[in-house]
Amino acid sequence: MEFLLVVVVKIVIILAFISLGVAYLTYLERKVIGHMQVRLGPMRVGWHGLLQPIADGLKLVIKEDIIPTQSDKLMFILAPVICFLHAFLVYTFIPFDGPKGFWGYGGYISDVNVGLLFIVAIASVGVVGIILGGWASNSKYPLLGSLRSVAQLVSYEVAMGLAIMGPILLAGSLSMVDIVKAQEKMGVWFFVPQIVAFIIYFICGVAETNRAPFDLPEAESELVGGYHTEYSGFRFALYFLAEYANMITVSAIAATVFLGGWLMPFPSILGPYLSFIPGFVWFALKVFFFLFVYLWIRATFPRYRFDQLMAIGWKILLPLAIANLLVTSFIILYLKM
Amino acid sequence: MAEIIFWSLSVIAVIFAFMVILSKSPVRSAISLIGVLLAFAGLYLILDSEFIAGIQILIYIGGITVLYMFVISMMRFKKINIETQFTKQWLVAIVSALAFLAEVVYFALKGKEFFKVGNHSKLVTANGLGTIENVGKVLYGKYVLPFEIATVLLLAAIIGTVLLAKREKEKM
Amino acid sequence: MRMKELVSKVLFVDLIKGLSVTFKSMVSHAVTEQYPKERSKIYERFRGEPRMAVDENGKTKCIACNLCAMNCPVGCITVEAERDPETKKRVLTRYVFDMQRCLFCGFCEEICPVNCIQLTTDYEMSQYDRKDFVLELNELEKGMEKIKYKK
Amino acid sequence: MDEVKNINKTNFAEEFVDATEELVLNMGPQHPSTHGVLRVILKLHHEKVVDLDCDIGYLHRGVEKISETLSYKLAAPYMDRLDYISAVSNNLAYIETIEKLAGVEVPKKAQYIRVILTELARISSHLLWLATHALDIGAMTVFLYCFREREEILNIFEMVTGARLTTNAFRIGGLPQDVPEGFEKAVKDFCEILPGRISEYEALLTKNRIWLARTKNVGVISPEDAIAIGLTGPSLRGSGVKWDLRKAHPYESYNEFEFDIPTGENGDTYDRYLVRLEEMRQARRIILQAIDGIPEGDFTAKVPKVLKPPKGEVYHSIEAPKGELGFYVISDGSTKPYRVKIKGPSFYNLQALKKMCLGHYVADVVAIIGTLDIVLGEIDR
Repeated sequence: MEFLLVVVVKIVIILAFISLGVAYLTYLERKVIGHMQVRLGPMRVGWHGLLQPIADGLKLVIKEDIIPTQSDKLMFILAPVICFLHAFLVYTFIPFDGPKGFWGYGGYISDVNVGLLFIVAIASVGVVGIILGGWASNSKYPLLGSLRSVAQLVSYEVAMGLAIMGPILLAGSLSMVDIVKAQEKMGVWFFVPQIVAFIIYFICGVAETNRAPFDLPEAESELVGGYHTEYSGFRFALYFLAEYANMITVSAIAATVFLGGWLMPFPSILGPYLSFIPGFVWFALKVFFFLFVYLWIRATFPRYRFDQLMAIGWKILLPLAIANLLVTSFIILYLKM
Repeated sequence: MAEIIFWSLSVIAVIFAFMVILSKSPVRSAISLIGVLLAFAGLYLILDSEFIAGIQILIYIGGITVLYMFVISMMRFKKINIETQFTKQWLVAIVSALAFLAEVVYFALKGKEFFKVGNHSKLVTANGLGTIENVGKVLYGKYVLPFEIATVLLLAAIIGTVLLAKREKEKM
Repeated sequence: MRMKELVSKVLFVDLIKGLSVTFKSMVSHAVTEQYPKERSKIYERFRGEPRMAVDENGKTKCIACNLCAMNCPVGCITVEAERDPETKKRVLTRYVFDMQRCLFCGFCEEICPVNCIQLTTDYEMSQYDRKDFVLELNELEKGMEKIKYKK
Repeated sequence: MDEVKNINKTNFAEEFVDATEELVLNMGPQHPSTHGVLRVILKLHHEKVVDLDCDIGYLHRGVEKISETLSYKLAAPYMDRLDYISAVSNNLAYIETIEKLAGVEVPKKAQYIRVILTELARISSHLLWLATHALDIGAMTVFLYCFREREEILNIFEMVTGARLTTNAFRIGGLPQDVPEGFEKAVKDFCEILPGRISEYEALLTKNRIWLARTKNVGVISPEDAIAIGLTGPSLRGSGVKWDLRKAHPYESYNEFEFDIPTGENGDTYDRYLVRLEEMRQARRIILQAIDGIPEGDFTAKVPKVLKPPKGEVYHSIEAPKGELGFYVISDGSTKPYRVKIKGPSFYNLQALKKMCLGHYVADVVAIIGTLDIVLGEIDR
């Protein structure tokens, strides 16, 4: 019984934290990109616009909910929900802290022996929501957007999956917790021996979450809004939140698999001074770093064209990922022999 | 507990399966198919086969069904509606469906004698049949030849598809 | 040369150059003016809200010569006048300025022989109602009623 | 919609091909990157453009007809609103045409100030072009950087002419008034910061692999085609044709300044981008020469209050930021023109859209509309 209670409390805490994180990620994005563009970003609601995400959320909720008459209504309603659900479901498997974290209760909801596989699998279902939304709108721009997004997500998933294989081989496990433990044991985070996989993973992650410079499915200068052109109000908010939740997911996976999750950097040097900081703070810092790079990239780069995007995915990233996998496995085999 | 989950998942799977063949719009069929596949993934989880469940979701839903939907929405299929649901082959379809049903019922009743399920279920509880290690060992140990043959088959299919797609492009 | 290009491509030199520009901008000072709180400098010649000048007695300077109405490309000025029977001078009876049509070209200001109509540096001219844009002489002398931003 | 009826007649395979063949997509008139109310009807095969048609006229105001009902002087503010991004250039073209018609000689000082203002307008127009073009391709930061610099130019316009956008800067015979104090300093300050800022854009775009991928070999047009279609301005020079009215038919003492005409090689979007960037630098060069050499004298010539040009007709064109902007005015000897015809560069440049777009992707259509630098106010007039 106590086990169940602990899990429920953890779910509530993590859900609340992630929801808040997603809301304030939009704030962070507007502030960071604003300052990069020599603007200020939101300043009016609250001190330096700190209440802006809440105001935005309220605005979206009370806005008129429009369902196009020519749409497939059930699917139109279902699509953002699918997207949203899968974006948040993933956090079941992400370790925010070690087994001793969260004051002894374990810093994760569940540790499955194929956790990473589940994360990738669940995240891949989210695309169903996107294509469904594009199709159900029965409009041309959303259709083009959803077609783009499917082609993009399916092709980048392959390279992404192969890129994560490298660290998995090093760790010898698909469990997120074991991967971090392996990094602890090895003494060096996996982004050092797996630098190629790390870069591939990050590029694919940007593409997977439809962020610039791979934000073709929702490229506003070409497809107006892509798959969510016809969505408004709360349903749009669901898509919006799902996108940002996905960003956090991808960053969390990167932080766990490549940057040692909840581990402290340079434990031999910093260990005596900073050991009072709980693991999830380090984890949050690492996630924050990735999110910042996301925003930084968005503020800087132009957008790729669709065919170029596919070419990069299939002709550069995929062969590189396979080569990386082969080299890694040969080295492991050699070391074992 | 496991029984309740098993039966509810089975019922869900059957209901969704009916929706796959009965719904008017192909996209709804595809969505129902996702429901079926998710229920299957749940069934695999009861059998302690997490790896198979994950792969089920990743490949079948994240890959194949999404590609179905890709094709469907590209063809703007919506215009073909229920009229085409019953084609001239209905007689053949019913006969083959009945035959298949009879087969399923027969094996469900007599299956134990053929397959000796008892031995396998022991293996499941002992080693975890669905874990990656076991799957890998079986796939690359005992069944390496069929596995390799299957890969060659898939390769042939890929090359064939590329050829077909290329020819169409030249025609344009 | 070819090798150098390849190396710089693999090391993302071109992308890092761009990233450094945005990062530098992030830590530099923003150029935003927070409008209702801060106001940008308006130059003297700015052509904004129209005003009619008055003399020291508080009477209008307008001599009803009609030059401004004739020099308006859109015809947004209407001047009505009648002759005073005693002094035989034209006296202004009504002056209407339709701000909805105004181009703010400044021809009226330029042509006015007594510097009566002027385009001031006031630029906040929004109204809720279209009829509030049609200004009569007294409104032109005082300046139009402003909708204040409240917060 | 014929496909719907034909389903029963044709077999499945044919229907499959039919449905995937073409998709008619309406881009605009309300679309974020058609630069105004341009409507482009695209026929797509997947995402490739098979056919394209432009639908214009959503912003038609009848400027040419209105000018016939107004006296020569009063039509000038309307010309601000043609190419509202570089209002000063339009003003110059119209005023010069009238001056040519009426035979007015403009004092040197006014000419120099006119040159400074029009070159500033050229920079501002190119900045806005770069901003929106980069935004169309997805580089959103360049947009705001360019607006930061454009703000400085608009401040100078406000200081000199009294308005930021619809400047109504010039009068027949010269300027409405002398330049204010601090003008020289403001212009020089701006010229000081400009090169650094341009190199900032270059760091963000010129060598960027994504920018190169998106602009190289996109929207290629050969010099022959460009001349045949009637492209002018940077769009023409991007194809390698060295044609600039400031050199070919100098007006406003442009022959007294030293500057180069940049040209491209391949005639693609990237070359036009480089040409416009270089034009900004050259415009700065002209401004610096002009601001140092402003002669003493009157700012306006003596012009009769009621202008009655002699009977006759005149065509005069200048090198506006977007290309050759020409005015054709017929006078019947009265105070109002008999006919005013405007040759706007955007209208001619838009004609190249189809030729450039066919066979490219939807995303390229956006980039090509951007690279042509059209303004709908000038196309629809």
